[in-house]
Amino acid sequence: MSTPAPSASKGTVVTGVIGDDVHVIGIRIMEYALRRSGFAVVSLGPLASQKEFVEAAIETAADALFVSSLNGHAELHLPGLRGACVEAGIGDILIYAGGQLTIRQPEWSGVERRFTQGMGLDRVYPPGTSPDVPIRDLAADIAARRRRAGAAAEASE
Amino acid sequence: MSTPAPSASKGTVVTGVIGDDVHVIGIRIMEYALRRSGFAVVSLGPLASQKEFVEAAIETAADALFVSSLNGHAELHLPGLRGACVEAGIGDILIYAGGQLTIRQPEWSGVERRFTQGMGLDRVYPPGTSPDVPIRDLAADIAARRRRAGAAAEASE
Amino acid sequence: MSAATRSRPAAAPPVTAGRWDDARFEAERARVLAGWRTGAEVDLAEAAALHKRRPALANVPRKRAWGRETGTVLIQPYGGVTTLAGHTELVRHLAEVGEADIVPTTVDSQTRNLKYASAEEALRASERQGKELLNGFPIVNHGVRGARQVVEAVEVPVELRIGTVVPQLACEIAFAAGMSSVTAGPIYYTAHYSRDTGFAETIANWQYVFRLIGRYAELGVPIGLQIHGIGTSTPFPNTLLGAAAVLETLIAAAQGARSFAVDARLMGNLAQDIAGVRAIREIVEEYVVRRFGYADAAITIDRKSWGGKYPEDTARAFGIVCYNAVSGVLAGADEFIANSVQEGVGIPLKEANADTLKAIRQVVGVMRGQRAALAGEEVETEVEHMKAEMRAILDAALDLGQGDPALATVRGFQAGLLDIPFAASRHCRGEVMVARDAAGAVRYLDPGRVPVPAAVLARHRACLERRAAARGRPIDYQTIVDDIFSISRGFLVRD
Amino acid sequence: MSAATRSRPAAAPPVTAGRWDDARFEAERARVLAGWRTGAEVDLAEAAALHKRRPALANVPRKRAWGRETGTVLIQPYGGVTTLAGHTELVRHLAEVGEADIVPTTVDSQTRNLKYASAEEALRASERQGKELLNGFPIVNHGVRGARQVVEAVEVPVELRIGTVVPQLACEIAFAAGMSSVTAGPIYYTAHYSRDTGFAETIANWQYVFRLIGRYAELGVPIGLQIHGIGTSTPFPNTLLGAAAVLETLIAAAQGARSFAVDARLMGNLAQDIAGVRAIREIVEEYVVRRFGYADAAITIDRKSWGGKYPEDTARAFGIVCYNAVSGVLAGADEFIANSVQEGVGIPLKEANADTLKAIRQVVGVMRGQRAALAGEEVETEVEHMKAEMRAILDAALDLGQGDPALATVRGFQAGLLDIPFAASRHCRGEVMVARDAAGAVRYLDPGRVPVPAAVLARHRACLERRAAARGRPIDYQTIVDDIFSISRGFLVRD
Ligand code: B12
Ligand code: B12
Repeated sequence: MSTPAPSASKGTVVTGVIGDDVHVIGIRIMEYALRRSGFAVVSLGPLASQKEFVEAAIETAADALFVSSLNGHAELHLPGLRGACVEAGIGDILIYAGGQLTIRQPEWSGVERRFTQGMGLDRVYPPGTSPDVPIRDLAADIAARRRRAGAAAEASE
Repeated sequence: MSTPAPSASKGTVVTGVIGDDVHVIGIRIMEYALRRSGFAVVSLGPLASQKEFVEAAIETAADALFVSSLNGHAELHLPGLRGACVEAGIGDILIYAGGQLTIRQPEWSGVERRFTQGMGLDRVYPPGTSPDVPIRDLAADIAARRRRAGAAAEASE
Repeated sequence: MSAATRSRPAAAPPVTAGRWDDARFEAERARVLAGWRTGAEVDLAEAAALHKRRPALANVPRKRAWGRETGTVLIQPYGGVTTLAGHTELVRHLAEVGEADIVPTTVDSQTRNLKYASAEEALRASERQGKELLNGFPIVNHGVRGARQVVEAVEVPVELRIGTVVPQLACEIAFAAGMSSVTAGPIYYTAHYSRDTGFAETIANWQYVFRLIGRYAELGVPIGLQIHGIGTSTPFPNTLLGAAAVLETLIAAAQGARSFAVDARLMGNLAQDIAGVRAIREIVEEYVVRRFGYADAAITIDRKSWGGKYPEDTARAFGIVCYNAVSGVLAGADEFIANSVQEGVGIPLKEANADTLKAIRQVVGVMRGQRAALAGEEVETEVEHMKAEMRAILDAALDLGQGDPALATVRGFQAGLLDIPFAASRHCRGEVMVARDAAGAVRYLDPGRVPVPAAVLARHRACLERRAAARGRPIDYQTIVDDIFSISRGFLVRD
Repeated sequence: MSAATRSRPAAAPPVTAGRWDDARFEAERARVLAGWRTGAEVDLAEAAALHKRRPALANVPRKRAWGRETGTVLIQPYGGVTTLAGHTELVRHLAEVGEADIVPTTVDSQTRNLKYASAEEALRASERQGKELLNGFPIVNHGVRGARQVVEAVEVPVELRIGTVVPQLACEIAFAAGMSSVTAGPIYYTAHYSRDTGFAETIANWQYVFRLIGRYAELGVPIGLQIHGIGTSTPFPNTLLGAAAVLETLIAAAQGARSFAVDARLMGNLAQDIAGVRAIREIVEEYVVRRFGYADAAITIDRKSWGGKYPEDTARAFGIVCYNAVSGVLAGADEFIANSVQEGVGIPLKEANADTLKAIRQVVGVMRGQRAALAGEEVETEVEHMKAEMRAILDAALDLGQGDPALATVRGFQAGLLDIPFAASRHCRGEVMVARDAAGAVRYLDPGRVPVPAAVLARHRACLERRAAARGRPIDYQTIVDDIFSISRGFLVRD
């Protein structure tokens, strides 16, 4: 596991390929792009369990989980991840998923709904997503949260 | 126009590619196969009109017309051929057609009906027909007609 | 009509490649444009202005020159349907989804045979029934105004595709509408698109078109030609194509045409097909540019896919299409003229046609820069033999024609110096017989009267004997038939 | 358990390629077969009898030998779905419509990770919902009885396809069901199908399978291996694959396996890809047959298509598939392992999978007998350099391993003599960096610790410098990323 960058970073992301999946190329490219954009990356690599994601997130006070899945088994391995985060006390961590989330390619809007509304992920991306798109989204989401947290802090002062 | 073979032949066939069509390769192969099977062939070649078919048939007392069409215009050039034969007094001549009789390839049974029942042809063949099939059919059709003619002649004796 | 004219029937002008004088062209032009009501829509000056308003790369000759300069391989499909709406939609789809570099307008065969009235009937019936009843786009019936809508529907240039011995009016309409190239010319179309018309007559009819192109050139508008030579749709030596292509190019150049995309056809043996592109390029340049001095002629070579029978199975057709693409890139072809993967089925759906272009584009893309990667002795020998053979044919024919390419054509075919199997025309002797050797390369079984050099012929014979020996059966007519069907059945030779 | 055993924990056996003794195999076997209830269905003697009742060419090694003898190029697709009905239907379609020479049974990734209980759940859910929910065929859950129905559904032989570090039970079931080959082996599957498992452990797990194959051999039943070497799914030098393939083959041969179909992967540059097939064949024969003396080893080379990202567009994928076929035939590959034209979409529909085979068959058919047609200096140089490089890697690794291929593997990876980019395993150093040169050939940007001979490396560097100079930008990490996507975008390099 690579060490997280200094906290001067734009945020910390735990990356990995979930479940029984070894497709690691896409997430490696994603990691490279994240680092280049100033994020700290905690890389779990392939075959990562929900437990590993949650533990790494706690340990590094991560802002987000980047969960990759290509082999068609995302629907076997993603359900329960939000719940595990909630149980571990990091229920509001950002969870993004990408790769090829289904067997074959059914209509994307249905897939998206299943993974966001259905499983409580924040954002999911279709195959062929270029790294800049999720990175832009992440920066925005983190900024929004920090603003909200700041506002909440101010309000409570 | 090649000269018809001696009457010892199994029958005489007028061949040609009808209308505005120049696809001559298929009918050349057909002609070669007909000759090898003992038929006399009267070859009109490409761009042959209905009139040429009828005149050649009369001139050579042909048993059959082999009309080829590939370029998709068979439905423009075949209607009326049976009528022209009837008018010329050779109304019972066998008329076969082959090649690619339609634009694209709609369901064959419908095409077949349109050309046989609809236009009065005796037999039509789908693309990719090997020469032996129509040659077998032709031998049988001619034999049947000769038997019928023989029976008619006997009956009238 | 004066008694004098009546008594001396206008003698056919002598066969010569000489440039038409203006009087002849204008007289002929009046007759041509009167051939159908839409002829009246043609206005040369206005048309030239239109061409000039279009972007530079919406012109075929400029697009081809650009491709050659930048090393970009161009891709052009076939395609034409009856109605204006259908055809416009088709070219737009081919350009936008298929990313075609040049879009086609293939003309139906009623139009090719001047049957404008029946084409009109079929066109109206198509519009009524919402069906495409003709096998191409009846451009004369659609007229300049209709054809312009096609041209304006796309950003890429449009090439008219018309196999005919009477091309005049269709070309007038096409060029006036902004189309900037046409498939040609007199030799190919006499051999394969007519039965009785003689070479001399077709040459004159096409000279009209070439002179019209000359006129456009004088007005600053380049119009291109795709030169077919005498390709045929059964296995045949590309040398025959190349020799005839030189003659067609010379005949066209004499009237003022300058942009030539010359065919080289896939026969299936990779080494031979690579050699074919190279040898044809070198011979056309040798004769047209150097021997006949057309220093400003722009010459590109396009790789036509297999032109004979295709499998009905689309997946297998993808195999042929992509194999062709590989061979074309390795040979350094400048352009692909792409039969669709539905070639064996019928007039292709636009989707299948665009898919074909995408597959070719993928191959061309992956192979970019790999042109020179492979060669070898076999290719070199083949190139040398092909060039020697084309020179022998051309020199003999030009000799007979006293150096005039038009006369050389007419006399060359009469004498059988130029010949091809399975032609539609009775003016081709059809004495040449061709079969594949054991590796599928095309060889003379019988050269007829074609003056194939002894060394070349000896090699061809030896190759065929090896095939005969290997399978223990002589090469006969049945072999020729088998070789016609072989590609559509999934192989080149299977003994 | 005795106190003695408890106090001295069973030391991991030393890493060696030495043949397992029967005791070790039997002890291990009891454990393996107890892994899931269907293990009880396995009966070696009965299975051997079953194999012998099948027609000769329904056996993979015999089919491969037949292909090589008759010069018939074999074609095998990928494919596996969850349910028995679905998978049986799939292999039947691939055999009958696609005319596959060998049909696959690709196993799902739950099974590959020994998650039989979850596989069972997904299998039952699939049956209930009439959907295929797993990414392959859960062969252990279907058991010998189920898998036999697959084998008996077709006349052609079946190969088990399973990327895993724990192959034992799946192979037991497959072979007992009549399947006669499996994809292997320890190096590829450690690098790409696991994260933590070490090479030593995977070697032991696969030695079990190789010994099982040895057992079948002793009973007169040949079972084949498809050897992956260390191919990877991004651009990489096939030399790394070849060196690792030699080690995998030697490790397998030591346990009694004798039929090896070794991969060579398409990277995209035709000359280099042709050289790759030739060089790998020569090196495998050199080491396995001559240096290590397995004179009765049967070695064929299969051309795997591009293994990285594919376009989603099926038409473009046809371009890749057919281009691969051309390169394989030119290189003299014995077999194609064919990614479908829906590779970029998802688990392929059986129709698209069969269409892929038809396109390849068409190319192979048309190219039959043309193998030797093209070569050239570029290919020859590449072959020589590749062989020199593989020898350097192998000799250094075998040196470290004291001549034992298993030990050479473990120590070779530790030392980075063997390495690969983008592996899943943390036991690969991943120091090697690779980019394409201007013609798309794969070159070392950084060889890491791989002992690439100086002359080879110098040529690689020069090639990359030419690309950098041509585009006026250095080759960097972004280039590596671009080169991973390039084929799926329609080209090899576009600077
Ligand atoms: C390479 C590959 C492999 C390699 C993987 C090597 C490795 N170590 O990574 C190997 C050979 C090992 C492999 C194995 C298998 N594979 Co595979 N493989 C592929 C292949 C060809 C390319 C994947 C790839 O590398 N893409 C390139 C990268 C750069 O793109 P990417 O992963 O999409 O990532 C980008 C974006 O998606 C995004 N992204 C990715 N993850 C995330 C996560 C987040 C949070 C975000 C925001 C973005 C993001 O960013 C990346 C950069 O732009 C695909 C087919 C295809 N797509 O062409 C099949 C494919 C993914 N494999 C598949 C399967 C089924 C398997 C196997 C089960 C075997 C089999 N049945 O064929 C095994 C599974 C083994 C296992 N235990 O998982 C299927 C999946 C089926 C489905 N989903 O419908 C595919 C689609 C092939 C197919 N058509 O059947 N495979
Ligand atoms: C070669 C060819 C040409 C050559 C013809 C050369 C020549 N002189 O013969 C050329 C290049 C000149 C040509 C031109 C055109 N063609 Co064309 N051509 C073909 C092609 C590729 C092969 C035809 C062929 O030679 N087949 C081989 C022979 C041996 O097979 P066959 O003809 O089917 O004959 C066998 C049987 O059918 C049977 N048979 C044939 N006739 C008869 C008759 C009888 C009575 C019987 C019993 C049996 C029988 O016996 C033969 C031996 O087994 C086909 C596509 C394909 N099928 O692959 C297109 C095709 C026929 N052409 C077509 C078209 C449209 C044209 C053009 C209009 C141009 C255009 N738009 O592309 C022009 C038409 C010109 C004109 N005036 O007719 C279309 C027809 C569309 C349709 N029907 O839907 C096709 C299908 C291509 C396509 N997919 O668009 N063409």
